[in-house]
Amino acid sequence: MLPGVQVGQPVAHRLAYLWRAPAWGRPLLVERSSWDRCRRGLSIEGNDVVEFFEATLNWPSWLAWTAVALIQCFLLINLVAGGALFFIWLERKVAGRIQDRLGPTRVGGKFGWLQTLADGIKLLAKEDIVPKEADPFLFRMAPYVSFTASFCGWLALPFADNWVGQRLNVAVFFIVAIVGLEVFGVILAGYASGSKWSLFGAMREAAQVVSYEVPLGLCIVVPVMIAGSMDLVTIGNKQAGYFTNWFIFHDPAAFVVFWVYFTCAVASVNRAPFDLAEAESELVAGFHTEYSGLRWSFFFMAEYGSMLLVSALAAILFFGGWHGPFPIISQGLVPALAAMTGASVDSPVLVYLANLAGCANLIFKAVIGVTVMMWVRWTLPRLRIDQVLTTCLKYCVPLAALCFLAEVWFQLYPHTNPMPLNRLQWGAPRASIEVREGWLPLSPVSPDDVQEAQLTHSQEHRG
Amino acid sequence: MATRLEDPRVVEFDVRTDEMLVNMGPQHPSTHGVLRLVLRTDGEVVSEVQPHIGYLHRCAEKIGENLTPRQWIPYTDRMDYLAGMNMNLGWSLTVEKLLRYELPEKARHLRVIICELGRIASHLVGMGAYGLDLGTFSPFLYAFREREKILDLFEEACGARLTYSYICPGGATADLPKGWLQKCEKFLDEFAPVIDEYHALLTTNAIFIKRTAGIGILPAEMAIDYGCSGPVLRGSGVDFDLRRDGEPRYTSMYDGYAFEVVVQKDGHYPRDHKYPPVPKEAVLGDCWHRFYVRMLEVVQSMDLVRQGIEFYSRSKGDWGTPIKLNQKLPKGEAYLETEAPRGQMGFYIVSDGSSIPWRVRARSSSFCNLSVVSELCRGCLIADVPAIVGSLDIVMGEIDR
Amino acid sequence: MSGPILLDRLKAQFGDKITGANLEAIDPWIEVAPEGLVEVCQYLKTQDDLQFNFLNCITAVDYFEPDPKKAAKVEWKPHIELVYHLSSTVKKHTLVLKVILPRWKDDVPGQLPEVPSVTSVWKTANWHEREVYDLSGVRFIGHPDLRRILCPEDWVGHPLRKDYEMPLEYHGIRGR
Amino acid sequence: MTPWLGPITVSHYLTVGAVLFVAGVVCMAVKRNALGVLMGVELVLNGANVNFVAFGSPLLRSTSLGIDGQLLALFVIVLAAAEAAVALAIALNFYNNFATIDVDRADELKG
Amino acid sequence: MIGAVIDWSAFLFYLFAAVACGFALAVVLSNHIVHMAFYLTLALGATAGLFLLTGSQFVGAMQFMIYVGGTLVLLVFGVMLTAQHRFVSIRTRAGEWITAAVLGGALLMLLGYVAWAVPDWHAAPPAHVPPEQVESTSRLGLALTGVRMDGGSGYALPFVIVSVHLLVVLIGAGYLARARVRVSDAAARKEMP
Repeated sequence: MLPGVQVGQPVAHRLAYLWRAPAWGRPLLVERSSWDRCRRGLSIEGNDVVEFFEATLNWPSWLAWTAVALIQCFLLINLVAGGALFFIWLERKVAGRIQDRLGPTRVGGKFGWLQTLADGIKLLAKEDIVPKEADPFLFRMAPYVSFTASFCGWLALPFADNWVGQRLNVAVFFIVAIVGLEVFGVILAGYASGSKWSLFGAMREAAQVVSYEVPLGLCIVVPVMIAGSMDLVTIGNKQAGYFTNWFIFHDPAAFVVFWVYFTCAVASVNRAPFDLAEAESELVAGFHTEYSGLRWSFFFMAEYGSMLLVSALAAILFFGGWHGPFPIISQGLVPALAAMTGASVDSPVLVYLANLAGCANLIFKAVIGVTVMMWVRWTLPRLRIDQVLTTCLKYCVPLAALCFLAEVWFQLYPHTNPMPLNRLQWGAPRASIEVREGWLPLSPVSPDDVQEAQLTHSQEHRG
Repeated sequence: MATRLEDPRVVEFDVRTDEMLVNMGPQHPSTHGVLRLVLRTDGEVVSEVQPHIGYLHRCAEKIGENLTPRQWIPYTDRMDYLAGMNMNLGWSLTVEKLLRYELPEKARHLRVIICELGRIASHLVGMGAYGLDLGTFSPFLYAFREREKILDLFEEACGARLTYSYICPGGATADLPKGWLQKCEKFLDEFAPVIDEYHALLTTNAIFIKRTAGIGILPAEMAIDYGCSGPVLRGSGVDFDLRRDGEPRYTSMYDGYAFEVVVQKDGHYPRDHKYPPVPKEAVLGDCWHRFYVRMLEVVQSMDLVRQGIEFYSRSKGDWGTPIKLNQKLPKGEAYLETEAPRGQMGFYIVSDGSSIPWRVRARSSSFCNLSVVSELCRGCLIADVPAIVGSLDIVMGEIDR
Repeated sequence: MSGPILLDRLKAQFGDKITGANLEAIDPWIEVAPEGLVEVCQYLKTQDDLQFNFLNCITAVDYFEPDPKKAAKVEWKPHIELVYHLSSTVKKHTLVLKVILPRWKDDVPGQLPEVPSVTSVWKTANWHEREVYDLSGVRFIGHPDLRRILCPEDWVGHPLRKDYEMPLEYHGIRGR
Repeated sequence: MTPWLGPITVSHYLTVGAVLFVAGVVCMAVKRNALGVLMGVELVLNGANVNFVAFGSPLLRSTSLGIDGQLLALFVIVLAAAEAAVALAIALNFYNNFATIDVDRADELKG
Repeated sequence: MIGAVIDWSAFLFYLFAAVACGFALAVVLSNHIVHMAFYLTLALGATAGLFLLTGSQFVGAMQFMIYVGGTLVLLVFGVMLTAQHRFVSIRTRAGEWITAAVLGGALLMLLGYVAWAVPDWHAAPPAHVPPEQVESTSRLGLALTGVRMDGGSGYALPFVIVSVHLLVVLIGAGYLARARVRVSDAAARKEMP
């Protein structure tokens, strides 16, 4: 008997449960007050790796937690740094192809795989210059502030069902807030450089990012409303099944708001056509005019890290996250493999495999998002600062607000939703009515329905 | 804010921030060489722009007083180094005017072909670099891809890719090689569809229009008053092109050629029906119109090259004989302006009867076109400065000489 | 408007301020006295049938032979000629004006000769006059901003003068 | 029980809050730069917020304020943002009129 | 003993507390206004960390977003708009320092005493807390709209008041720092204060 499935539940639901993988992590059985508080302060779920260290290796609890934290940090920082390496190479390749040339071809073989690494070594060898007019302390701190902010967002981003550095129940909000912090490093850099061009860059960045946070916040509310949760793991899991379940196809408001989100995300990570802070034809190099070597590359790592972060966030909020377009590509692997091998659907190996596939899905979607950003960058001219702000205040904000209101409408009157694909809920179990956290049933329903819904709800909560 | 910015009297806005003097250049990614613009800014609003030139001054005129006219030709190459052929032509015609030399028919058509190709090549750089000024890189490389093909043709004709010294007083240094005309026609056939790409990437691009339409408006009277010429003048709606309105010695070069001056008349460009429509936001004399005139002139030049190829292959005789290196010059003086890609390029030669001129003078179009920049940039935003300077399409080699 | 008629008309209008002409030259020219320059230019620009609204170029030609042997053979006295090339974008005709100036004001070497500025007539004269001032050493009276334009502000001498010698040193850089 | 070795309690948070509060008050008192004073105000508000949140946390005390603590903290944050906007506008206006941001020189009562 | 057991919960608290208090002091002691803003950012960021530790995740994220991301950027913006070199550091007189230190020390002692005065406030925390109680975001949202699950009163009225207040502030701030156009006429320039 599968956990969480009761006798007497409709067969369809029991079958449908197969589509959803059991969570990799399950609540800890042993209560240890201090750990528990710490954990519950920051996270909801327990951690199987900790359990493994504690139970199998007999490590003390604090050591297990420390080891897990270090492993997670190691993985994430490698993802960001390695991502920057890859994306800089990709950017040069994409730019090259768009511009009818080859891009890097020599270092590391035919495709110039190692070009970025070679550049990185060159940057390391460069002289570290602090201008005479600069404020040395802030000048040195600024790149790290930027990079830290960009990196911190990754802590709350899930890569697959429950594969997350720190599961927060306000993860979406947290990530958007953290992405906004990157601007602080840029402003400090611009101010501390003691160069007029840098100051211009910093001023523009401040004005731009502060204003683009408004529509960005409005945009993420729409998928949050559809999912009824700010927890990214829950949001991702609500889109299980076929691609028709993705939130971008949920209703017209969500479809429109994705484009607004994408525009605002491009603006808030400072990519062309909104890269005014470093507009090379106007401000020399904007806020990083005076930077060289490793410090400069930290800004770049932050930029590419943020690009990947907002793309991954878009993938989770609108494109099903770790769920492939067909269930077989991600979570559907579990029952498929189980049927083939005869293993239990609960087998950790299968779940692990499915999560690995989900992780690949998510990263693939995020890379597509980043590639589109590159495509945009190498195609469009740059906007002027007043036009950037006009775009934000005159188009993005009203559009996002309108979508927000439309989404409220579709939540209240779901039958008016003109995108019927989504109502079929192919390949994913859904109760006929969901009781959401904090949402009250809005239409009279039979007590049976409510009970069933609560059942599904409690299952979701357990994993 | 935008409507107020257009008021020329407005120089600053509160919050009171102190004015800042910023050097744009001489080393700056958008100044087209070593131009230094001193901006007086209040926040993002530029209240005054003061161009400082001379960083590339090489005393070309003084050198001209010590060399014979043929020896000075390489120095003309280095004036507008993006259109060396047209510079050669201007100087050659001036010397021929002083010598009262009559050119053979074939040389005339050869010069038309070469100079119009030079105009295309130059406008391609102007277009690509303008995209670069506005923050888009790809059109630049698309433009250079085509420009390289023209340079290949030039290389085949004269052996050089940038500083040609091909056209010289008396004709050209050599005839066009065998098979060159076919290659040239092939290039034109390949090039024609590419222009649509440029229109898609720039001319009709919404952001491009936002950045250029209504920016840096140069009224016709001001353009004439400041001696602006070429696409800058025609972009302001002044119907003036030396190929049609110049001296007979120059216009006779184009005898028999059919072309229309690219200028907006009654709200229409000559080729309006075939090319992207003028956007609503565009005002005659703004950056967009200057850019558009250049784009249409590329097409016009392609037509002229095609006609030139036909005339050239029909005409008999030789391509002219270059004058002797130390040809004695008659006493007197001659001034001639030609329509170079960037405007009216004038050369003035004074001779005292020896083979070395007494005085040589080059009147460059970019020099006058740049002088208007402080008028255009008053009250604009910092981001508009590269847009305006780029739309004037200056070459510092020509300004500083 | 052909040369002789225009010349007669200018002579009738300005009298002795039109000091000479050569209508047989390749580019026929009319010589104007410095004091009458601005009036004549204003007249040429504003008359409906003339409309010389386009100042192409201002050139200074230094007539001076530094080599004494050759200097004995020349038929002119040392002087500076300012050449104004005008044209009209409306009437599509051209005109050359000349102004003859002494090489030095009051024949004191170092005192630049003076001529009224035509900036009030054509704005483009601004930069052209600055260039002439910079390279040939002619002072334009009434110019709003007469500074060097191509040479550095602290440069000594006017390079297009025939007796100009490159300085031996400029800020530690060897000149010749 | 020494405060260092025992579990973290509300009192620990209150101590942090007290330090922030006092730092803010001192900052308001000694800084002559208007923006410095503003920063002091932010610190004071944060000290208060730490207290609200600590009292409201169910992890620290079983008889906690509950979500009221967090709600009050939210209101404080939002109002602090509003206050910062107004104060900044005043500071800019002040700077416009006096070309300085030294509050000690704002003792004359004129616009 | 640290070698034997690191209590991460306590360790994180002490870390964030030290950062918050340390940089708060740095704000007070620094004379450089931009450095002050930078220190303040770190102090407030660490405070957000403290909020997360108490389980108030929404407030923590809010602190990041509004305080650190919004208010402080605004503040630095203001600093850059107004601070020329001569205004960057305005020194405080020594007498002021002494008075402030004495009064501040007294206040700190008083508050410290109060913090530890009530035994219930430093009694051992509950060993087991059901997760529903920690997870409070949806309850916060409902409370702001006036619905309370636990029987307390809702916050609809304060919420509306704050919203209106924010609107008024927005307009007011915009009015105070509005763009006044100055014209290049010399006469108009003279009339300006």
